[in-house]
Order: sequence, then structure tokens, then C-alpha cells
Amino acid sequence: MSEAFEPGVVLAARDIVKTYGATRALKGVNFEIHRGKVTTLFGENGAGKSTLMKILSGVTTPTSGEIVLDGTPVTFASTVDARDRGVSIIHQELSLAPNMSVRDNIFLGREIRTATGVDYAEETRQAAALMRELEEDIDPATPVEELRLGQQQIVEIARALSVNARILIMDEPTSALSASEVEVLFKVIRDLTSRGVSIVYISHHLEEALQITDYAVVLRDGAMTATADRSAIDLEWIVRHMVGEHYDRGSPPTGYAFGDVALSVSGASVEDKNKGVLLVDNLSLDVRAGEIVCIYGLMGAGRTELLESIAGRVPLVGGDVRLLNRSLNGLSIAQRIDRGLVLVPEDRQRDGLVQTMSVGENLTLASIASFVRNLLTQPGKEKSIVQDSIRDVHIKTAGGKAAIGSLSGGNQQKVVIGKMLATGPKVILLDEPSRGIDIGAKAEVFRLLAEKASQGLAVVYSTSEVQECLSVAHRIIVMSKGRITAEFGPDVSKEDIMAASGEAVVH
Amino acid sequence: MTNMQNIKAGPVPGGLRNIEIGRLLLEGRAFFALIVIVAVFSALSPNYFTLGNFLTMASHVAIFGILAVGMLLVILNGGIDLSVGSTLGLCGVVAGFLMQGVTVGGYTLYPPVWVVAVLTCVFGALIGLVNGVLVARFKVPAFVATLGVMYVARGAALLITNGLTYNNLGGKPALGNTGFDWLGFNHVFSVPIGVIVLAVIAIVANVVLARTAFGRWLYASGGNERAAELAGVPVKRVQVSVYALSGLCAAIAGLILSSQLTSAGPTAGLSYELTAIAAVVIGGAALTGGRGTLRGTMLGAFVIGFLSDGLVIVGISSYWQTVFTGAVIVLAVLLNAVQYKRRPKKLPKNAVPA
Amino acid sequence: MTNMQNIKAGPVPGGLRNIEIGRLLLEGRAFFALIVIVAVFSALSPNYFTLGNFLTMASHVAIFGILAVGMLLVILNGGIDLSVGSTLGLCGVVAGFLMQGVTVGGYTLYPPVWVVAVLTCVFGALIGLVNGVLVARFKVPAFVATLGVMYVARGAALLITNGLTYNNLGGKPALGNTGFDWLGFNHVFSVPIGVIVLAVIAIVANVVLARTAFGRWLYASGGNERAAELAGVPVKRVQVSVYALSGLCAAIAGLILSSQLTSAGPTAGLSYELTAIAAVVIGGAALTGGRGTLRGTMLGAFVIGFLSDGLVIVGISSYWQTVFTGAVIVLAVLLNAVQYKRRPKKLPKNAVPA
Amino acid sequence: GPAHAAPAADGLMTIIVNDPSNPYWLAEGNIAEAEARKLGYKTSVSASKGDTNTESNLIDTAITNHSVAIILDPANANGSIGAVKKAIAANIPVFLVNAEINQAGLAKAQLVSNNAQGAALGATRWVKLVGQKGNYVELLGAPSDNNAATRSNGYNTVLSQYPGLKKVGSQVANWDRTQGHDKMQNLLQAHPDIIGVISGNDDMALGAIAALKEAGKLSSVKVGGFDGSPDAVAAVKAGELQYTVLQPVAVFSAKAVDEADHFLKTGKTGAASEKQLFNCVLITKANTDKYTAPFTLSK
Ligand SMILES: Nc1ncnc2c1ncn2[C@@H]1O[C@H](COP(=O)(O)OP(=O)(O)OP(=O)(O)O)[C@@H](O)[C@H]1O
Ligand SMILES: Nc1ncnc2c1ncn2[C@@H]1O[C@H](COP(=O)(O)OP(=O)(O)OP(=O)(O)O)[C@@H](O)[C@H]1O
Ligand SMILES: [Mg+2]
Ligand SMILES: [Mg+2]
Repeated sequence: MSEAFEPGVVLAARDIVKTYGATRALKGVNFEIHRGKVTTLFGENGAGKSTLMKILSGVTTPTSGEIVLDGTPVTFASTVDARDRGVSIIHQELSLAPNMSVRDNIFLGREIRTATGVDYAEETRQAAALMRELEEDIDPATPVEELRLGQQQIVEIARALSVNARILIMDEPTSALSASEVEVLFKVIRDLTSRGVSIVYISHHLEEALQITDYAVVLRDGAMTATADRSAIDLEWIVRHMVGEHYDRGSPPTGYAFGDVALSVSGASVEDKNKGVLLVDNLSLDVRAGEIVCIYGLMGAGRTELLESIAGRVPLVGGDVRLLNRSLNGLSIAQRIDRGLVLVPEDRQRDGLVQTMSVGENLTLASIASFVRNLLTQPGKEKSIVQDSIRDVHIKTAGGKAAIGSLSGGNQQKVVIGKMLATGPKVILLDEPSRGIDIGAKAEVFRLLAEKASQGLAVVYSTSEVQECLSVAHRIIVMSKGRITAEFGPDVSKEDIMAASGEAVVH
Repeated sequence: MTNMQNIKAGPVPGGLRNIEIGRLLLEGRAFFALIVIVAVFSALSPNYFTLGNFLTMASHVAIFGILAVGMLLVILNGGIDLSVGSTLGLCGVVAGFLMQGVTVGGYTLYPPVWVVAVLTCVFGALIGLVNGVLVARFKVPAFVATLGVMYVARGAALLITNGLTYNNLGGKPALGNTGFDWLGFNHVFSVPIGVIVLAVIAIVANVVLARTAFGRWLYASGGNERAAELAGVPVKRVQVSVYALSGLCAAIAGLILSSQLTSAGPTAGLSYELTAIAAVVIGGAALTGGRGTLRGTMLGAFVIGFLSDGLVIVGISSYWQTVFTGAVIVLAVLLNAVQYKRRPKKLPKNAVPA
Repeated sequence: MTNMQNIKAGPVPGGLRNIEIGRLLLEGRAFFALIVIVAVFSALSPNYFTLGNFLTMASHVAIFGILAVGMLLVILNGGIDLSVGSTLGLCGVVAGFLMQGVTVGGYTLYPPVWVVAVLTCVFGALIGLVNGVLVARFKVPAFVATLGVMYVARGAALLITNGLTYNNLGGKPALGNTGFDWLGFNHVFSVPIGVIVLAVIAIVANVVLARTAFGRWLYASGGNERAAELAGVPVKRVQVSVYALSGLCAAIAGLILSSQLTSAGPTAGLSYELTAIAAVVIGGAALTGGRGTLRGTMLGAFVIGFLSDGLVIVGISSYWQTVFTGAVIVLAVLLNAVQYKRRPKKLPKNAVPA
Repeated sequence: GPAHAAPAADGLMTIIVNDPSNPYWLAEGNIAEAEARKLGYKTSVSASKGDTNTESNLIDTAITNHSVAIILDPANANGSIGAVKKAIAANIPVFLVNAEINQAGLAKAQLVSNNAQGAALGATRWVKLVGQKGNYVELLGAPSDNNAATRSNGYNTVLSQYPGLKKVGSQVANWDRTQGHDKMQNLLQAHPDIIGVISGNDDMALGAIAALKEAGKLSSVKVGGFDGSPDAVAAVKAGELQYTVLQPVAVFSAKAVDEADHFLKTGKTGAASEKQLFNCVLITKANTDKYTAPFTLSK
């Protein structure tokens, strides 16, 4: 790293330290953004990537250190201040007002005004133009809550683009995007960089990010561990610097025979009540005890609906779900959990965790009955269950009484999984268990699943990343438009899986 | 990744047209309720369906309709304002106090009516400001902050008047402070001034909500405060403003009410906050913030006003009036709840073009 | 994505019961307020700091302390119950009605007191059930549902009695229905029965919250309803139950009150819901649900009760009492706000799934 | 100052009124307090606001404070009996003012205005002013208050003797001025041809007057009140209210304190009976100048 001002650097962070109470999120980070280039930031969950970006975009202020814009030290008083100086950010968490239209969200806080108020016509025109640029057929008047997640993320991107920033920070812009949408985004990014706009790009989809990287920077535990340009890096390099070890994606557990059919779905259909179309269309699936099945599909393939309907959260309009050869039809979620069928939901914050409760209470929430005697909970027994769980699922935490929010994303995910495992299930369904958690945590989650499967648990998980099908799954199912379009063994190639899902879309 | 599928967003909801239909459905219920109420009472009493009665009823609606406008702003912001009834009472008392003349350094000044009105409005806005600061800066939950202010304002009104009612609000021509009863007594083309004031406030509020940046900020910060803040919306200022505006509305309502009664008592407006909240909610606004329209709120206010006056006109006992009011609140919202349930949460997945 | 905000969990609902620093701080404030109140009034009046007065004040606290227990359950669930005051009044009236004898097919039956008490409790729970069903099944916002029921219940009480008050609740030895005043008049070791009932209810509620599956479910569904549901918690049943329990508490409070007064009037309990809510909130519970303890709520109830009785004992005018009550509500919660500030921002409604 | 041990003529007299945000009860409390102070007692004035539970709590506080006597305006004829019993059980004599309880032998004295007599007085005057023919309406107080029914009955007893007078509407306006105004407007819609309004108290009458003024009908519709509040007397003076019936609250609240004092010193109230009715006096334009203080008509 150069000490002196480099003409190619538009924005730089110098010795940035950020502490939150006792947590040191950033421990003296130097970071540079190059003009007209894409700088990619890699790092595990909690490495400090978002914190650094929030500082560079005026969301928070650093505890110490300085920000240098075009060679001059600056302080950003607010997001508006940063925006006025040409820094725009796409936040990791969607930050849209769901009750308002696409147009209103894009221009929120920077209204185009005329003498008589807001110039809605002009805003609508510009919003429509942005949607065209992003190749999304979204009417600017649509309320955001009516958009699917991916489209919401597109709106977020459009908003950042509409600022015409010189520096555009993208904190996980693609977590909900389909492959084609990602492609469009990359096209836009290339276009922007060619016009001299500088990009910071953060993603846990390492391979995807590699496609667009000019410079790579790796953060670990709040400190920068490596930096290099595109020519010097590959996946191996990133992973090594991120987790400090060789990354093992895992392989399907072997050395045991599958048991009987644990879960049997036949002819399942789920209807979208608003539109009267089938989200899951006459789908059948058998899973044996000890088997790990991966469901691959694109956004909107219907995986969530399939898994939720099996778990009893959304009703089936047709078909049958059987657990250990007993029908589950008409049973509530709680009854299905009792019978041994559990679901780890897709949205961990919204559906998985109770933020007001401790780690221990979250872990035991689904299995309270196991430590209730004479109507009363037995604190001693509960404590030992919590400790076992924490050990069993490898949760890094100060203890059962720690606040759930004090855990990193990966560990929060393990709490959700541990909570469901504590019920002693026969079948576990996991909806995108790896979404938004770092590569180390992913590996641990899959290792855990493999371990449990070898003890006789039937595992079904969904994913949007092909690589993750090729980790621990014995069988890979490709879903599209609510149907199974292909089924593979563990030694299939990436290309075959994607072709199967792609084929389905085209036909 | 080589195999890119071109997934396009599906059928775009029909934009404006769709929104209009949704809106009609939602507000249709309050509107429907209003029509039923008018029809039933017109059938029951020959005196109900007359221009005169509608004007009278409208002038009753005016008081809590004005409160409801302020309440709508607060509720859109995701808050609630329990203090408006007390603020109404206190502002009336303050106006009465000023009309009696203010003694400064031995001289007694009799401010003209417009000065009294302006000062009272400023005072009401200040009470609202206290609410706003408690909620926005000190993070006191709105329910609690405004509950506390409700008690304090009522106590203050009683202390100022020592429990009495200011009676002589007419002013004296010699002192140049007559005209206080204008608000409550005058008519323009036989429409009571109170109704006109309500109309003006409603129109202004509607323009603010629909056409200004402030309106957009309000909806946004009620819908997702964090997102609004990140987008550069001054959420705290918006929050403080809505409470101040609610206080202002309460002050105006207090002025009109004491003008109508030509007297200002410390217990005026007792529990009017509940009526105002009911009007807003019947009008389809969500107490969680971000959803609701001025039109709906006005419909809600008229539903309540026309119902309670109708019950009086056909001579239903006051006990049954209480029962009916409660039942209508629940029923109207129950109907809205059905609507909310059906509101699409997810876009269907047939988003892939065939 | 990770929610890496340093989220501090609130008070743990027991079970794992090591005293947390946060908890001490939080409840310390209500406790501190209580000590200040006792100290100040003891200094101002020689009659305040006496055993007799504490017992008297405790028996005053009993009524809305019992309401506050029910309210706490509802608030922990993320709801609110505005109907408790009316339910209290209606239940008292129903008890009074039953004590007058029920005429069935020409015969007048005089149910014994325990039957009256049980029937009244069942009736109160049924009113609560209506609230619960409206909220849980029909998705009517709790504020609105209970507001409507508040009006309906009050109207019903007035209709039953025709506005009058039942006063011969003593029963007649000949009819075997004496003893209604036992609840209100008797003492055990000079502790009024009302206080004992409050203590029993508080202890039972505390055990339920801290040591039963239901308590855990309640905290979980108040903290995150969707997550609780997916973890197999019967969230709807829990929701309906808390409102029913709140109604039950209101019925018990109504019984004690009418027993203390040896009369049952239809306007009893007017606006007691606000006092109960204030007690819960002063006790550190969050109106957003999931956070709060029984101990805090009891402290809150005693703060309010000891304050208002103290103000009367030292002879402060009733106007100032109103002002003080409001100020204490805001102040107590303002102090808590320091704690709230550290609470996580609510998750945006449409966060990208982690 | 600090409380002395309480021998008679020197102790705390607790005065509990209904709601001092109403001038009537405010005067009741003020006058009783002044009289008690004059006699050498310390005083504590508090308000039940019409809630029997609050009243019961205030009685408890009076007991805690070792009051020597309680002057009580009972919140409810039935509902206040328990509270009175409690005070008596604590050996504190209770003197009721303004309203009765439905049980004799508890309070040492019950001093109330003669509502029936006052209503008859008012109604008779009303007929004289309004005439014997035409439609009229009535505004009623809160039905949970016995006085509302007593006055209404008193009115009806007199007015029913005139077959030409027809009561075309009556509304409960809960003693409240705003409600009096709104209900009057409603009544006017239904019955635009009325010639008179008779009201259960002054506040409702004043509300009705505001409504009539606004409708431009005050000249053709005559209004009668009850209570003799300062506001009403001012309205009588201004010719807007025809008359009001003065409740002698100033007389009997002072008298109640005197009787309490007498009782504490001698063990007797000095009055012949427990229940003492005080006749109401009519206030018309002719005698408004004699109204020297709130609720006080000098001779
Ligand atoms: N507002 C906050 N309060 C307290 N601690 C925080 C806050 N924001 C972040 N942290 C802490 O700072 C550290 C870095 O978090 P950050 O969100 O920057 O990680 P990240 O690299 O973006 O992770 P991810 O890949 O999961 O998005 C974490 O340990 C987190 O707990
Ligand atoms: N919370 C949400 N808000 C808006 N739209 C959603 C939400 N969750 C899912 N959708 C959309 O609803 C449709 C149903 O898809 P579903 O979730 O079953 O598909 P999926 O294959 O699980 O895809 P993914 O889980 O990757 O979104 C998709 O278009 C999806 O994007
Ligand atoms: Mg991040
Ligand atoms: Mg999904």
C-alpha cells in the first residue's frame, strides 16, 4: 500500500477503527477505492465489511481514523452528506418502505420538486428509464410489497444508480437475484466503470464476484489480511485469506445404508391464492432415512412453498405428505414437529429467531416439552439441554444466556438449526440454510448435516448455489416452475444441473 | 456461470388502475357503512334526511374530524396521540384566559381575537411538540408519552381555571376583542364555519400528504423508519412535526368548540381522542403506520358522527348508543381486516413468460 | 447477511434465573421511584409510614394491580386491552344481578356466593375471549377490538342496571347467599383479602411466566410471532388465552371491588385500563411485546397506588394529582428509555432473508 | 402544620366532594372548607369524581389521617353506602351533603337540597314564561344520578297538568355543556317548532342556549335551568336563560360543618332529623343582583 496519494484512488479509508461497546468491529483498516474499477471486499460474517462500508457512506462515523476523498480528508455528517459528495450505497439489508411505490422509494429523500410540490411525472419517467436499464419490467407505480424479493433488490439498485454517484458501494446486491438479473447487473457495472464510476462490491458468492473483480481485498476479524489485483487471485486465494485454512466443501457421508422412506410427498400442489396458479405443481418426492437431498432451483422455482407446505405452514390444494408412512394431512405445524418433521425457514431473522429471547431460550423453544415436569420447566434440565445443543451444533457463544443478537449470522443460523434438531426429528427440511452466511459457517452447517444424516436423519435442503448441491447431498433435485425437472447423483457436473434448471425455464 | 436464464418479472400490476380498485375496495367499506347509516336513519326519521340536519351533523363532525386529521398524521407515522382531547380542553381554556385580558405590569391587555387564535394555535402546537420530542428524541413509546401529557394537560386546564368555566368569550366592543363567536356561529352560504374549517384543513392535509415531500417522508418513515432514515429523510423532524401538527389541530378544534359554546371549560374534549382514533381506524388506516388516507379518515369521522347523531334523532337510549358505537368500530374494522388479509403478500411465481 | 447490530436481549423471563445487570437496572428504576415516593410522603405526613396505611394502600393497589397482571400478559403478547375497565364494571354488575336472584320459569333462584363468583369469572373470561377471537382470528388490531368491546361492555352494564347501582349484595341468611362482602371486608392476620388475592394471582402468574411452557410461548410469540409459530408454538391459542386471562383478571377485580363497596355500579372501573397500562409500562414492559416481567409490573402498580394515595394524604389538590400522575408516567418511562435506546431497531418489514 | 392529637374542635375534617371541575361542587368544597377553618379545624378537600372506588379510597385515607369527621357528597346513592359504613366502623362520624344514600341511620346527617321542590318551582315558572300550549323538549342529567330522575319527575308532575304542552323529545346530556349543545342541535332538527327547553341543570341549559343562538332561535325558544351556577345567573342577567333554580349548596355545606362541629363537641348534631331538606330558590332577572357570591343569594 502506498503512503502517498495515488491518482487512481478516489476514496480511501486510513487506519479506521470502529468499536461498538466492547466489540472492535474494525481494528485499523486501510482501504482504497480505485477510479473506474471494481474493488471487491471478501470476508467472513462479522469480518467488518458492512461496518467499513457504512463508514465510507456516512451511515456511521468511525471511532478513529480518517476518510480521504480525492486526496482531501473529509468527514461525512450523514448519508445525505456522503450522497451529495458522490458516494452512494446499496445496503445489505433491503431498506425500502414496503407501503410505497417503486417510484416513491427510488426518489425518497431526494424528491424532484417543482413550485407546486413533487414532480411525480418526471420521477415516474426517470424510474421507468432505470427499470429499462436494469431490464426489469416493473411499473414504477407498483407498491414495493407486491414485488418479489429479487425485484425489491432491483429497486434498491435502481435507487443507488439514480443518484449518479461517482462511487457506488454494493453490499451484497445479489443475495436475492436470479442468475440473469445478476448478469444484467454486471453489465450495468461494466458500463458504469467504463464511465469512470468506482464500485465496491461485496458478496458471499465468491465465484460470481470473481467475474467482476478488478481488485480484491480480504477482511478478517476487523483487519485487512490481503489485497491483490484480479490477475493474482483465484477462489483458493480468497478462501485461504478469509478463513485461514483450506476450504473443504464436504462430501456426501458414506459407510451406511439408507433406512426406510422417511418422507414421502406425492402429487403435492400449492396454489397462489391471489392469482390462482400453482406454485407447486403435482410434485412427488421420497426421502429415506440417512439420505441428504438437495433441491436446486432458481428464484421463484417454488422451493419455499414446497418445503413450507410439507411443514404445514401453507396448505396443500392436492396431494399427500407422509412421514414414516403416516399421513400428515391436516396436522398443524406443532403436530408435525411432534411427529418428527421440522423446517428451518429461509428468513432467519423473520421466521427463525425470537430476538427478545436469549440463545438458550431460542434453542429450546421447539422442545419445551422435553424439560417440563408436572407442568413446570426444570431449569437444571433445560440448562444441560442448552449446553449439549451448543456443543453439538458448534455454536460460538458466551453461553445460553447470551443475547441472540450478539451472535454472528452463521452462529444464529446454527441456533435455528439446533432448535429444530433439539426436537429429535426424523426429517429436517432446510430452506436455503447457507444464505448470507460466510464460507466457513457454510462448511460447518453442511458438516453438521452430514453428521446427523449418518445418524439416520433424513435431510432435505434447498439452495440457489450450484456449488452447494455438490457438497454433501446424496441426491440432487432440480426444481422449476413448481415441478421436478431433473434428478442427479452426487457426481453430476455443475453444468448439467444448471442446464436442467435452464431447460425447464425455456420449455 | 454460463447458463443465464432470462427471467423477467411477470405481468405488471396495472399501475394506477389497480391501485384505484384496491383503494375503492378498502374505503368502499367505510363508504358503504355511511350509506347504510344514512339510509337507515332516513327511513326511521323524517328529520334525518334534510339539508339542515346534514349541516348540523357536519358541524358536530367538524370537531373530532379536525382531531382525526391530526391523529391520521400521527398514526401514519406509526404513533398514536392520546393527548388530543386534553389538548383541546387546555387550548380552549387558554383562549378563554387570553380573552379575559392579560395583566402585564399593572396594565391589562385585551388581545384581539386573531391574536388569541394564533397564540392558542401556537400553544397547541407546543404541547404537540412536547409529545414529539418525548417520542422522537427520548424514545418514550407514543402511547405512554401522550398518555402522560394527556393527564398533565388536563390537570393544567383545571389549575388555570380553578375548575371554573370561562364564560364571557364574547369580548367587548370597547376593548376591540369581539368576534370570538364568529368561528362557532357564523355560516357561509348556511354552511357553519366549523365545517368550512374542517374542509380547509382536510384539503390542505390531503395536498400535503399527496403532493409534498413531507407527505412522502411521512408515509415512508411510517412504513420503514430505518429505510427512510438511510434515504436521508429527516425522520426525527418528521416525527416531531406530526405531533406538533396534531397539537395544532387539537387547538383549532378547541377554538371552534369553545366558540360554539361561547364558553371554555377545563373538561372539554374528555375522551375525544378515542373518537378520533376510531375515525382514523374505521377509515382504513393501519395502527402500525404507513397506511391510510385522508379520504378514509374523513369517511370514518362522518360514519361515527352520522351514526351517533342518528341514534339521538330517532331517540335510541344513550346506553344503546354506547353499545352501537362500540359495535360499529369493531364491525367497520372487521370488514377492513378481511381486505387486509387478501392483500397480496407475494407475487405469484408465474412470473416467467411462457 | 447477518444482523450484526449489537442486539441486547431484554430481561430473560426467568427459568435461567441469574440476576442480570440489565434487569436490575431496568427494574431498579421503578424500585427507586417507589422508595423516593415512600420517603417523601413519610417525611410529609406522620400518617403515611404506618403499617395500617400500607395495608390500606395495598388494598387500593389490589384492584388495578390485578388488572395490570392481565394487562401484562396481553402486552407481553404484543397486544393491548382497553376493555378491562369496562369488563370490571360489567362483571361487577353481573355479580350484583346474580345476587338479586335469577328468575327461571317462575321460580327465583338465589345462587350461593361461590356460584356467583365462578359465573362472574367465567363471564369475564368470555368477554376476554371475544377480544381474543377478534384479534387472533379476525386480525382486528388489538387497540380497535378492545376499544369496541370497551364501549359495548360499558353500554351493556348500563342497560342491565338501567344506570342504577345494585347495593344489596349482602344476601340473606335465609336464602343461603350471604358472604359476598367477605372478599372486600375480611382480613387474614389484618391483611385485606384483596391484597391476598392480588398476591396469589401475582405468584401464579409469575410461575406461569417463568416456569411453564405457556409462559415461554407467550414471550416467544410476543417477540416474534412467525418464528414462534414455526417452532410449533400454538400462537393463536396463546393469543386468545391472554385476552381471556385478562378478562378473568378484570372479573376478579370487579368482584373484589363490588365486595369492598358492597355495591355494583355500571360505571365502575371507568378508565382503569389506562392505570393498568401505565403500571405495566412503568414496570419496564415494552408495548411492542416480548419484554417485561411480573415483578416490574407489580412495582409499577405500587408506584402509582402509593403516589396517588400519598398525594391525597398530604392534601394535594385533585388538579395537581392529575398533573403529578401524568408526569410520573412520563418520567418513569423516560428513565426506562435509556434502556430502550439500546434495544434493536425493529427489523425492517421486508428485510432480505438472512 | 403537624397534626395534633385530635380533641374535638381541633382536628382534621375531611371534605369529599364529587368533582371540583364543576363550579357547583367547587363551591360546595370551598364553602365547607372555609366554615371548618373558621371553626378551628384543619381541612382536607378531595374529589371522588363520581367514582365509588375512588370515594372508598378517599374514605380510607381519611381514616389513615385520623379525621375527626367526614363531610361527604356521596358519589352514588347505593354505591356509597359501603364507604360510609367503613368510616363509621372506624368511629368517624359522616355528614352527607347534596346527595343522599339509600340507607338511613348510618350518616349523622344528610343535608340535601329539595330537588323535588326545586323542580316544581322551576317548572311552574317555566310554564308561566313559555305558556300553556306548544311543543317542548327536556335535557336530562346522567341517569346514574338520582337527581336526574328526581328533577325530571318534578318537571313532569307540574307540566303534565297542562294538556296543551307536549314533550316531543328528551335527551340525556350527562350534565355536560358540550353534550347539551350537540343534543339540542339534534333535537332542533327533529323538532324545529319547539317553544321551550327545560333542563336538568345549568350546564346543559347553557349548551342548549349556545345551540339555539347559533340557529337563531333563542328569541322564540325559552330555556330554564337548575343549580344557580354563576354562569347561569350571568345568562339570566343577559336575558338568555329565563330562570335558574338555586340549590342552597352554600347554606347546607356550611350547615353540615356546623352540625359536625356540634356533634363533635356535644355528641348531637343539633338538627331534628338525619335527613334535612333545604328548599331551593328561584333566580330570575328580578333578583340576580342579590346573587353576591357563587350559589349565594343574599337576603
Ligand atoms: N450497530 C452495531 N452494534 C454493535 N456491534 C455491531 C454493530 N454493527 C456491527 N457490529 C459488529 O461488528 C462486527 C462486524 O459486522 P459487519 O456487519 O461489518 O460484518 P460483515 O463483514 O458485513 O458481515 P456479513 O458478511 O455477515 O455481512 C460484528 O462483530 C458485529 O457484531
Ligand atoms: N417475502 C417475500 N416477499 C415477496 N415475494 C416473495 C417473498 N418470498 C418469496 N417471494 C416470491 O414468491 C415466489 C414464490 O417463490 P418461492 O419462495 O417458493 O421460490 P423459491 O424457489 O423458494 O425461491 P426463493 O426461496 O429463492 O425466493 C417467488 O417469486 C419469490 O421470489
Ligand atoms: Mg455485512
Ligand atoms: Mg425460497
